[in-house]
Amino acid sequence: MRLDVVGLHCTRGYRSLFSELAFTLEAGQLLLVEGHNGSGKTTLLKTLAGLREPDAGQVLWEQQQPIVWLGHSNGIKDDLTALENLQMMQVMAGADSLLRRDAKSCISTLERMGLAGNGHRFPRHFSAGMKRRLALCRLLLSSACLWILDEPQAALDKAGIQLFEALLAEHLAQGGSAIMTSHHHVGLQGSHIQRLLLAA
Amino acid sequence: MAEFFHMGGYALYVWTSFGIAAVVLLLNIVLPLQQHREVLRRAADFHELEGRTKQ
Amino acid sequence: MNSNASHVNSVAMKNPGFFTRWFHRMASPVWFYQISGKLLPWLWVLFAVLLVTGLYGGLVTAPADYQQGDSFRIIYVHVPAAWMSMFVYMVMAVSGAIALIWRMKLAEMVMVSCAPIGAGFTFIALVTGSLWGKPMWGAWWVWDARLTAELILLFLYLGVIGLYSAIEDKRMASRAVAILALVGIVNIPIIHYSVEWWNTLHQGATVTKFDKPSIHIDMLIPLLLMAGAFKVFFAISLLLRTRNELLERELPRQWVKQLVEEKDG
Amino acid sequence: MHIAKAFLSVLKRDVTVAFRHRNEIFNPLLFFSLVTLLFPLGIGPSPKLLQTIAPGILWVAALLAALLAADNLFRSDYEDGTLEQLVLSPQPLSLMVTAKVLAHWLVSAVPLLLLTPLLAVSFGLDAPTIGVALLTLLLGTPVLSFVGAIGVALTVSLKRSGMLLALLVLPLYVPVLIFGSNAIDTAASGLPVNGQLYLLAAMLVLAVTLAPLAIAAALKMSVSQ
Repeated sequence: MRLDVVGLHCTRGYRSLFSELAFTLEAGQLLLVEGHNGSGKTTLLKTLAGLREPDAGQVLWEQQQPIVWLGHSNGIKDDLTALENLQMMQVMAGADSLLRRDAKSCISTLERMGLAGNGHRFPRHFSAGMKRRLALCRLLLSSACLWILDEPQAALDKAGIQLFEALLAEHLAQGGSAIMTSHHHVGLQGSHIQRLLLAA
Repeated sequence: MAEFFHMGGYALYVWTSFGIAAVVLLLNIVLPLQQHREVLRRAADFHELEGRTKQ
Repeated sequence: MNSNASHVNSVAMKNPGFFTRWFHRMASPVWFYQISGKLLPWLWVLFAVLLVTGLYGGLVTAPADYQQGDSFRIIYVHVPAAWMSMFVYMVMAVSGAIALIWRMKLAEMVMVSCAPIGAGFTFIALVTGSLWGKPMWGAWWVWDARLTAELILLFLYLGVIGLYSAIEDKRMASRAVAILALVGIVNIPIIHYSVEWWNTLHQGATVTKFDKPSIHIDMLIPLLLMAGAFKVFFAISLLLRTRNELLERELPRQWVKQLVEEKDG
Repeated sequence: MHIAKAFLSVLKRDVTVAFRHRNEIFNPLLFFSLVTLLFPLGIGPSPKLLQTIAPGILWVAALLAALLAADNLFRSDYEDGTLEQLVLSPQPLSLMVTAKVLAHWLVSAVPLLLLTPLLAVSFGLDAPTIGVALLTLLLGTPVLSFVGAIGVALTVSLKRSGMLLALLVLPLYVPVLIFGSNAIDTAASGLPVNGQLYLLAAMLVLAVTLAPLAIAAALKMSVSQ
C-alpha cells in the first residue's frame, strides 16, 4: 500500500495554498500535517481523499481501494440511533469480508469507544465528545488501510484522546497508514511518523 | 427610398425586429469588450500589489 | 467517473500522437490567447461581408411574399436567430462534455461563454417571432409550438447563467454548468416534441406559417448569408468572452503579468 | 449481492429518518391541497369550468409540491457530513443516490397520490378519470423526483437556492406536465389514454436510468466545495 503525491498544487481564489508538494507514504507510516489556520490543511486532506480536485499534480495509488475519511463534520445522522448509524457505516464501508457484518460487532465497537449502553439513544442528545467518539467508530468498522482524518481529536476529552492514539498506534502496527491534522500534541513517537508543515 | 423604409406598411414590425436584433448583438460585443478592459485593469492592480509586497 | 474513492491519477502521456499533443497544446492558455487575438480581425471582416450581403439581399432584392408582403422579411432575423439558439446550446453541451471528461479548462471557459450568447439569440428569436406574428394573427404572442419551445429554451439558458453565477468557485461552477448543459441537451428534444404534440393537439390542424414558407431561391440565399453572418458573430463574441474568462482565471499567472506590462509599457 | 443490501439499507434508513420527522411529510400534502383549492376561489365555482381545468391544476399543484419537497432531499445529509461519506464510500454512488431518491419519492409523492382522489372529486371528476389521474401521477411523480434531485444536487452547497432550483428544474418538468394533464383531460372525454401513458412510462424509464448519473456527478461537485 503506497501513496505517491507528485507536484500537488491547490489554490483558493487567487491565493496558491501550496504548490509542488510531493511526498510518499508507505505502509505503517503516519503523516502529520501541521500549519496555522487557513494554511490549506483541510484542502490538502480533501484532495488526498479524492473529494476535491487539485489544480495541478497527481495523487497516485498503488491500486484503488477504499479509505476512511473523517472531516470536521462527524458524518452521523442525528435522527438515527447510535447503532443504526454504525450499521450504516458498516454498509458504506463496502464489501470486505474481513469484519463480521452484524449487530454484535457494532455493539462491541460502541463499547470499545466508551459509548457502551448508548446504542439506542439518538446522537442529538450526545455531547460533542460523544458524537466525535461515535464518528471515530468508523475506524473500527472498516478494513481500509489508509485513514485520512481532519482533526480527529477535536472535542475529545483526555481519555478520548488516549483511546484514539491507541487505535492509531494499533492501525499503524498492523501495516495501515494514516494522514491527519491536529492542533493537539500527538503522543506517538517513532521513525514511522513524518511531519509536513504547510506554511502558506 | 421612402418606399423602402415603408416596408409595405409593415415598417414598425420589420424595423423593430431588426433594431432589437442589432441591439442584442451589439450588447454581445460591447459587454465583453468592457469586461476585457476591466479584467486587464484588475490584473494590473493585482500584479502591481504583488510586485510591491515581494520587495 | 468511477464512483468509489477514485484518486486523481491523470494518465501519463507515454508517446503522445500528433492529435493528443495538438489537443493539449490547444489547451494551453497563452497559445489560445495569442491565436484568438490574431483570428478576431479576420472574423470581423468575414462577419461584415456576410452581414451586408445578407441584409442587402433580404431587405432589398428579395421579392415580397405574395401573402405576408414585406413583413416576411423579419424571417432574415428570426430564423437565423432560432437556428443559432439551438446551435449555441449544442456547442455549450459538447464543450461541457469535453470539460467533464478530459478536465480541459479551455472547454470549461468556452462552455461558460456560450450561455449569454445563446440567451441573446433566443431572446431575439422570441421577440422577432412575436413581432412577425402580430401583423399576421393580430396577437403579440401566439402559442405556436416553435415559439413555446424557444421560450422554454430561454429559461434553460437563464438556468445555466443563474447556476454559474450562484457558485463562487469557478472550477466547481463550470463542473455544475457542464452537468446541467448535458441534462439540458438530453431534455431539449423531449421538450420540443412534447410541445409540438401539445400544440397540434389543442390547436387542431391549423398549419402555422412559421416554418419557412416554400422558399424562392433569391429569398433563400440571403437567409443562408444571414445564418452564416450569425455563426461568425457567435465565433467573435465567443472568443471575446472566452479571452475574458481566461484572463479572469489566469490572473495571477506570469503571462498575464507580462501582458499587462506590455499594455501599460 | 452486497450492493443490493446497501441499496435496501439506504432506502430503509432514509424512510425511517423521514418518518422520525413526521411533520415534514405533511408539508407537501398541505401545500398540494391548498394550491389546488386556491383555483376555484380564484376562477369561480362553476362545475363545468372546474372540470375542464382540473387536470391542469392537479398536475401543476403536484409539480410545485414535488419541487418544494425536493429541497430537503440532500440538504440535511450535506450539513451533517453523511453526504461526504456517501460520496467516498466504495458503494456505487449512482445506485445509492437512486435509493435516496426512491425513499424521498415514497415519502413525498405516495401520500400525494392518496390525497388526489379527494381533491379530484371536489373538481367534479368522475371515477374513471380519477383512476387515470392516479395512474399519470404514479408514472409522473417519480420523474419529478429524479429530475428535481438533479437540480437539488447541483445547488445543495448554496445557501438560499430555492428560486434557483425552480429555475433549473421547472423547464425540465414541462414534458411530464403536458402528457400528464392531457391524459386526464382525454380520459375525462372518454377517449383512450394509453398513448400518453406509454410516453410517461418512457420518460420514467429515461429518468430512472440517466438521472442518477447526473445526480452522482453533481453531488461529487457539491461535496468538493
